[in-house]
Amino acid sequence: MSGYTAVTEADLDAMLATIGVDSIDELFSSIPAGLRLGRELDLPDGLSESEVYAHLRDLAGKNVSAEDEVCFLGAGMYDHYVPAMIDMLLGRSEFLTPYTPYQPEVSQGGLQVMFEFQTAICELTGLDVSNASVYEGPSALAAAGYLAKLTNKRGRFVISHGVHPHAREALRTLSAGYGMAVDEVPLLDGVTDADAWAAAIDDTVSAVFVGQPNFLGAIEDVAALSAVARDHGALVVCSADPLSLGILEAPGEQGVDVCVGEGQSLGNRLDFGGPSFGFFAARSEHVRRMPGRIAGETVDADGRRGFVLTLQTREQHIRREKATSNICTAQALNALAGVVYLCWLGRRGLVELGELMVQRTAYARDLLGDVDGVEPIHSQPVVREFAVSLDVGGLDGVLRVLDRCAAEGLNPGYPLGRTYPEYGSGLLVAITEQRSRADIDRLAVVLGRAVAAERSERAAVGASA
Amino acid sequence: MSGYTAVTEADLDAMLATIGVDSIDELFSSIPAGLRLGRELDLPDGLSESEVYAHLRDLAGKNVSAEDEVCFLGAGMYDHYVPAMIDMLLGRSEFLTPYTPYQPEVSQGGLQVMFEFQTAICELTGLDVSNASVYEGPSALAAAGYLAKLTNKRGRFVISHGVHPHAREALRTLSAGYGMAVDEVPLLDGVTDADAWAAAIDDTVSAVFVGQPNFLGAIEDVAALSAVARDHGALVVCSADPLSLGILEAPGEQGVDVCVGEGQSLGNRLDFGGPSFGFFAARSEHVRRMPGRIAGETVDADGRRGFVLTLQTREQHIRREKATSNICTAQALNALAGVVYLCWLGRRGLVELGELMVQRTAYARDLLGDVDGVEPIHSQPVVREFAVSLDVGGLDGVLRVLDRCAAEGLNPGYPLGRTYPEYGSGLLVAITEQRSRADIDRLAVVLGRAVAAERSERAAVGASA
Amino acid sequence: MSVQSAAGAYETAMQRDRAETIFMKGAPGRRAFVAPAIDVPVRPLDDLIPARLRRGREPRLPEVSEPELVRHYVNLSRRNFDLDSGFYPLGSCTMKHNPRLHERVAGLPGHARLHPFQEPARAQGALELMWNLERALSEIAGLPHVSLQPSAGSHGELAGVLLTRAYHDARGEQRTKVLTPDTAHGTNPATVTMAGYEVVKVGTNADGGVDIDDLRAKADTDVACLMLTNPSTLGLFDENIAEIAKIVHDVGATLYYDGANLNAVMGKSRPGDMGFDIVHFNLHKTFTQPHGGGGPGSGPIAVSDRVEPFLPHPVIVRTEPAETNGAGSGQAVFDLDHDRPQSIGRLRGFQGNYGCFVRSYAYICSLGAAGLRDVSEVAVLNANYLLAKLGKLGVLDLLTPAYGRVPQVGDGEQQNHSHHGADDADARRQWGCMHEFVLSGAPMKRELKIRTLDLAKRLLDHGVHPPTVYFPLVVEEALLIEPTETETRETLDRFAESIAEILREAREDPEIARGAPYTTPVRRLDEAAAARRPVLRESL
Amino acid sequence: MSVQSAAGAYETAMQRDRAETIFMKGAPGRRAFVAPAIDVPVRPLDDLIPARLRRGREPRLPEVSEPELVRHYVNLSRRNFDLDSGFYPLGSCTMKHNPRLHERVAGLPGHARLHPFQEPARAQGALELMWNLERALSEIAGLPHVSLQPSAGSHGELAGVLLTRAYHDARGEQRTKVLTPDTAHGTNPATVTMAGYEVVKVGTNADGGVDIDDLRAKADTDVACLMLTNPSTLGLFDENIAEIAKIVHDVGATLYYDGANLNAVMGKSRPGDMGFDIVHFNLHKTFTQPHGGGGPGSGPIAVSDRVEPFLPHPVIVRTEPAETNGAGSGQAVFDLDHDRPQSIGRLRGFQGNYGCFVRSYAYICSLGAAGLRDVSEVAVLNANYLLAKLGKLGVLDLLTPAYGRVPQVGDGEQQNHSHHGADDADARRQWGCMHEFVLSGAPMKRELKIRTLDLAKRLLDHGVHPPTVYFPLVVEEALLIEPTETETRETLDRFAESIAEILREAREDPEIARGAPYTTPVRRLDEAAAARRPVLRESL
Ligand SMILES: Cc1ncc(COP(=O)(O)O)c(C=O)c1O
Ligand SMILES: Cc1ncc(COP(=O)(O)O)c(C=O)c1O
Repeated sequence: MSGYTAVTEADLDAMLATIGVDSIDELFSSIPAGLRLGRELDLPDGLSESEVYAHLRDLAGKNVSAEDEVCFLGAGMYDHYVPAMIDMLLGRSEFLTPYTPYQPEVSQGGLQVMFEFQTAICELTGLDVSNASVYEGPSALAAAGYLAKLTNKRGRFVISHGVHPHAREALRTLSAGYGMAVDEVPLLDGVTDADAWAAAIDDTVSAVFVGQPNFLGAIEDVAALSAVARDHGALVVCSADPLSLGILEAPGEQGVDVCVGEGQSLGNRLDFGGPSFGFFAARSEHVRRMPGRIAGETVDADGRRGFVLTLQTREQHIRREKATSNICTAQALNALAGVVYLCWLGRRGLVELGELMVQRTAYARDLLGDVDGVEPIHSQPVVREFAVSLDVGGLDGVLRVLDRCAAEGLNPGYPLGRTYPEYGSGLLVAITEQRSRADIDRLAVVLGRAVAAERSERAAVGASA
Repeated sequence: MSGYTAVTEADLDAMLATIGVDSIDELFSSIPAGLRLGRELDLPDGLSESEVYAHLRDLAGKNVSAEDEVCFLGAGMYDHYVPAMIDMLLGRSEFLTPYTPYQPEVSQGGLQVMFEFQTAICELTGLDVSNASVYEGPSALAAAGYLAKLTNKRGRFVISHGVHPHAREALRTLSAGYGMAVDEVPLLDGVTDADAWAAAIDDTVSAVFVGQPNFLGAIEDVAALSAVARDHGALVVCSADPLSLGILEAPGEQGVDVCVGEGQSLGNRLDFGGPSFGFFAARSEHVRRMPGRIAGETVDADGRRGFVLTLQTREQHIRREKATSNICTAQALNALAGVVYLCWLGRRGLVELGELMVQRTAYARDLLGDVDGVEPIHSQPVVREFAVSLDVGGLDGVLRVLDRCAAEGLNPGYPLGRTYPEYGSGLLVAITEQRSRADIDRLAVVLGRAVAAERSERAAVGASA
Repeated sequence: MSVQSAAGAYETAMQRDRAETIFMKGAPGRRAFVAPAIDVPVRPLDDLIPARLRRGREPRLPEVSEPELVRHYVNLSRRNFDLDSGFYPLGSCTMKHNPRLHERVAGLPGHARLHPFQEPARAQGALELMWNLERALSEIAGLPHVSLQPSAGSHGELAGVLLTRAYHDARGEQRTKVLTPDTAHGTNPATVTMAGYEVVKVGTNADGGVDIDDLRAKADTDVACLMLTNPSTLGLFDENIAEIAKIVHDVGATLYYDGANLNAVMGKSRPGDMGFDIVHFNLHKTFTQPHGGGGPGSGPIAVSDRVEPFLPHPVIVRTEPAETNGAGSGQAVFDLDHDRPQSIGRLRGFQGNYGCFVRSYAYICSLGAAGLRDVSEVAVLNANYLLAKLGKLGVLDLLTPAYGRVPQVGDGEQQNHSHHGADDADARRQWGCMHEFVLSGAPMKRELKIRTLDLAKRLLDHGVHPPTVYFPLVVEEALLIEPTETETRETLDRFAESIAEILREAREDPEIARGAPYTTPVRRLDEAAAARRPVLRESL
Repeated sequence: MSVQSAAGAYETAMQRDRAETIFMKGAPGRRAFVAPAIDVPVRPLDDLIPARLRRGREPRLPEVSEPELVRHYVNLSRRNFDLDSGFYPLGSCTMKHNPRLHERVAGLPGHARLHPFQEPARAQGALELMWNLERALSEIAGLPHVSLQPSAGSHGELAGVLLTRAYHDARGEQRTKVLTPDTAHGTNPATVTMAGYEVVKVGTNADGGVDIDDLRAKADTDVACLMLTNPSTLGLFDENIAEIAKIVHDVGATLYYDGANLNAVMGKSRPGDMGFDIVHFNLHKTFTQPHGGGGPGSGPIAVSDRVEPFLPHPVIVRTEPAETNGAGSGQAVFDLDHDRPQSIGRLRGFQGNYGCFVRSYAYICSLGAAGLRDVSEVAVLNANYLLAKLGKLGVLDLLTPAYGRVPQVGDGEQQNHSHHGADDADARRQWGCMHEFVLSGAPMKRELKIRTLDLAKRLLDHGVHPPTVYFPLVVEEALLIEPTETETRETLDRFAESIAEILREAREDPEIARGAPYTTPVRRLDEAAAARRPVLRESL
């Protein structure tokens, strides 16, 4: 018996007697004999806590994490510092172990957190209403598509090629069911091609999607892009990096209807991709078509202020097949980390952190620009991430460069060729407050050395060929 | 301003006005000008949280911990697994951040923990009363000496050479003030020499001290040693390894008056030596001379069961120069870990863990016995630790062997020569539930290789000389 | 004095502290965060980002010191009821103990700070862990292939129905309908709609199982899939499952297993063996990922061979030591395969909720095969014991079990009963269930004039979390009770006695229950008012 | 209805849960711990350890499952008041915010799992950290040498007095007495006795400082040491400290600084510069090691050159890069020096409470020089503000400040006051203090018939922890209030208003305070009964 169950021999006898059966097997008598697994599952034996810890520590040891190397990887998730206070709060049983607040009288903690989260997201995005979280970034964008479809029943989405590749793909996958056409608009010098954008949008378009900053780190002219779409009655969906919004204009001020995004950079760990949270904010006219939980304010029997889950007629457990989404369990704990992180930064900290990233990123961009065999991919303004091209003949060369850098304990960034064939030699470099000037200087040296080595090797091969 | 203080410019002005001064400096006017530090402290500038984290992580990286190598070090502190649940409980603000329970009505959590701790320690030691913790093991033994001195006013202590060297020294240091003579009784085949023991004890002896198991891992015949002392009216103090008490007879059953010990192995981390806790249990006749906090049961105004600090007339804050000890802040949080750990093990687990250690230790002892150049130092029964001698010509040789093993990621044990010149080539090897048979097999191989290498090198040098 | 008037007259400390959001605290200029010094040459912002792209008005985030922030949220946390404090028999949610070991291992930097775009060669531990978890889930489900990508159960459902669509498309079939029983969880029909299918409800028979005739009537070649959970949301195992599978398969549809109730049958019976094509797991239920106040969760899916080609990508692939060309010293090598031409694509970013995988994998390692079987056996034992205990306390006349009557001696099946150990007639059980059971509060409402909601609210004053209420919809005034395997007999006894006590109290004075709760941080909340005039954010 | 009767009639949820120890829970055979399998050949225990040495009756430890264990202690924790939940102005204890960063870094395996007997060559990070901390403490104290070994303040005191003894012994002097002011903390006299000296009390003058004449009278060559804290336990800085030092040094005695109040003067004034020979620090106070419900603490000492030879061993030594013979790539090398012939020896095992060093070192790194000065400035500002606020609320007539009257205009010192900014006479401050202040409840007791104890207990109902009460002993019905620098002005205001409110309430009905507290998990406890018939363990 594991330490998680408590039935002793004495308990078992007493309980079976109370039930009125002779054995536990009898309790499973409703399972037809033919469907009973006549054997033990083919799994290893159980282990003690210290053994399980050792096993999972060994597995962790086979990964190279941002704790082990100087990491300039971003591309949707960023190695920001998670304040220790957040671990403490998320570790509190009171936040960690309850479920969705179906009984508001004993869930005021979680409900108020949701209310505070919604407030912070509204402030960040400049929009009227926010829900209490969805799964993560890319599926949040797809959820915005579904809201648009419910809103205007149109059959076509237009999405910028600058939107995160995973989000573009999630939109295709999840809208396939309700039969949406999805057209992509290419980039020009790193940002959405305005002419192609205008050309792609007509009155059949249900919604348009843009990333801010886009996948190449470039800042899009969201206001201009929105204007075109609004002229055709299409909803404007912006997928934004929340930590850039201390610096960049609020989407709500730029004609955006729905702003979604990946919340990981707000106090959540990298966790190899999840769990994190997605945020989903919109203009008030869309509130009754929003997906997910929403906390609202009310009063109790004695007139005390309190919070409850509200507008539930949108949701699956009430509206079933007519629900505006099927989401049930979302990301409450990760959203808690998000709102605590935003409060930890505070009004000024958010801006200061943004400026720190802008300055260091500019420094890094210039520095790498001077490295042999490293060329900028675009000239657009950026906040925290930028794209360069390495003169190493494509993705394989870039991957070998990554291996060389890894050997020196440094990860220079994301190989763009994995998702952007047109930038086969591309490298996407991200900066956070954890990457000091010294780290950036080292990046220039190590990357420069790796590129040089790769080029001379290819030259050698070329010569010998 | 750090994030820990909250005085804004506006706050400052309002507060100074309320106080009725113009500046903060004015508040320090009572410090004579000549004594004011006219400069900033000569310390580095403050850092952000992520920078401090990085700095302390780098320092941690310069240590080789039991997480980094297979560690057979013991000698007073042991690498037992600390269940994750303990971190969670110790991390709860409610346990972590209050101080000594001076206001029992809002400290029932901490007080009940003390009461439960006292109960568990009494069960473990077989004695009547326990306090709620003292600093740690060696000073606990010295505190027992002070209790003896208060009890019988005699002027001499007799201590077995098998007691932990730090405890023997702490006793000398801390009894020097009240002018105690401290005589040591040597070991014979790893345990206290019974004849020398008998010879050393007479009616001038205030207390005798024995370690169980002793520093060489050997099990002492505590009952026999106590008998001699009791015949001369001396108090018997036993310093015991709490995790061995699931296997070994309870000191309370062996004529011991006071049982003290180092509590680290009960759910506390190694922490390079502290904080941990010392436990202190005694026969009831000594209760009013015990040091430290003691929780007692009582009732509240409505008759509810409750707990308070009691018998405080022993303590410094009431009795001042007449107190039985000067201890104030002790080790409440570490004692909490201790009692939770004992409950986690439970009645059967304590015994099972003890048996696991006994079996693996016996296996390791035999295995090392067969290794060339490794000889047992004694033949006494042991629980979890044993002493061998390496044929490498003394402490320096042993230290070089340790270096060789370290290069292979293994730490074979404690070099006895550091504190027992007579065992200059000695090595003390400890086993915990975290050292599997595979680890022990590796120990035999790695240590064997290192000893062989050291011997051949010395042979070479010898030859060339 | 009645509890109620006392409650009115006397506020608890928490009730006295009125709700104040963090936005109402602090003061301009306060901060918890100290920014690292800007260590690079500072350039004018205008040179880097044109003003027109920059923010006009900064977000009005709170301005608080770290101590203020910590106190706010620590105190807020105390306004939650949680599983580490008391019994939480929320039906269909499997609120089992959350071992802290899982938080520790998930927090190891090698897992927690691993970037999702780290090259597979430098994320071998993570991929090996995911592979091992996939294999374990496959064995538990009795289906060969697993994708860990879905973010939660309903996300898994959506994946499952989209897989079904892809499967039919590939065979050139256009199907339009998906069947769901009227006992189904709301996410099932909601998912069907999002996947572009029409929902067709199937009825429930007298035993609480699928109405076979109704199913036969509705199962035609327009049907793409039947979504089922077994045991059902009534906590009953559908004995006709084999026949149901046959009917569904005969019309070429897929059979989907909603795995929310898997905690009843681990190591006892496998969905794959029952004939299901697609299964979703709720790692946050069966495999004890903490519920976090409403997530995170994780909803891996297991599928049969015919569905495998359409799985979301990437897929984890393992290259055996033999095959590895010098890649790793005799070690198997793991990689992510994106080259999946028939894949439905991605449901989300990256590889799924890895942090949840670590926890659930640790759980499986701790329990092993025997431990997992134990889990289901004790889960079912605890549920049946609680049901029987309620019977012994005479509660079941007012709270009647929905379905689940056990055939008595004579009606075959139970002959062995005659050889019953402590063979007293009245010890013979009347009602049975799997890991959870449903009671109807209809008689209570009739006779005591209190609703299931009132009972639930009064339970709050007894220091336990109420069961799921008003679900499943087919049962009037429903209470869905799932104790889980990690509760002690004493806890189940206390809960049963609380229910009995509340009914006794209500017989004397129903107002007490109707006015409940009294001792909670706030008293009964007006949900209607909240929906009427929605206030969804703090006004600044 | 009065609060009291309501309280009687209505129990809070926590009050309803009567105290049950873990020994009263569980059942035989239950367990949280699963032992690793015995993976070696098992031999009969009798062959390994003779039966007569083995345990007869196993300890009756609890038998509980992990969920039971977690619930027990999580629920128990809620019966504590703590610093993360509210204001904790416990005088002399410096209950400042405990940053969680410190728990994180102390928990890094490189620190937390480092064995104390690890060879110094493989513990360089730990030794470097300790060295850096020693240097920082030395700079803060203004004394050149530091030992981190003592486990807490009183352990540091004992070290200090034993060092004094060693110092005098080395000079062949036999001294018998140690002077302590009557305001001293109890640990001071208790320490003196344990160190084998006789305690001689020195009186307090009208300003709350040391009575110089009394000191002169008692300072003779039998005196080994004067133990002092400055600011004193009255929260006042002794302006005569230089003269006091001279008197003490003139008779060849040492001057010991009890560092419990160091939070008042960091970066403002240094004990070494005041003439102290030995200083102890309370890392758990000034340097924010969490108090843990009564420890762990850490009590490093700083000493002057003449005391250095006697310091406890081991001592950390640093070898500069230059000197290192290839030991480490240009890095300084750290080691433990045990070869200290004049050392008093060891006070305890190993190198002291390293885990506390990590936290306090992190704190010093976070704050830096300016931040530490800030700490003391704000600590003193907050204390003076609270005192002034209480004055404005008219509280100080019933709770009179002990000593600490500020000389008014004219009596020199304060001329600058005439240039006061907002120059309204009544804004001129009457009372002053350093980081804490003492009020006497004597007038309150006389006029309102409630004691300081009653006020303290009633404060519990206001959700704050009471100040230290009945200490220092020289003040009748004393309240020692230390707000610390990490509290906000709002919190100080609320606290002042609570005091005023309680006094107002008591004027109407003193019974309310005398019956307090009402809302705590238990109500006022009978400490006398506990001492009369001590029950010190659960009976099994
Ligand atoms: C029967 C059933 N199906 C599906 C779900 C949906 O799972 P999730 O909440 O993980 O999306 C739930 C959980 O609420 C459930 O109880
Ligand atoms: C003035 C004073 N001196 C000494 C001490 C003793 O310090 P510790 O409790 O760390 O032993 C304290 C703390 O209680 C104190 O307030």
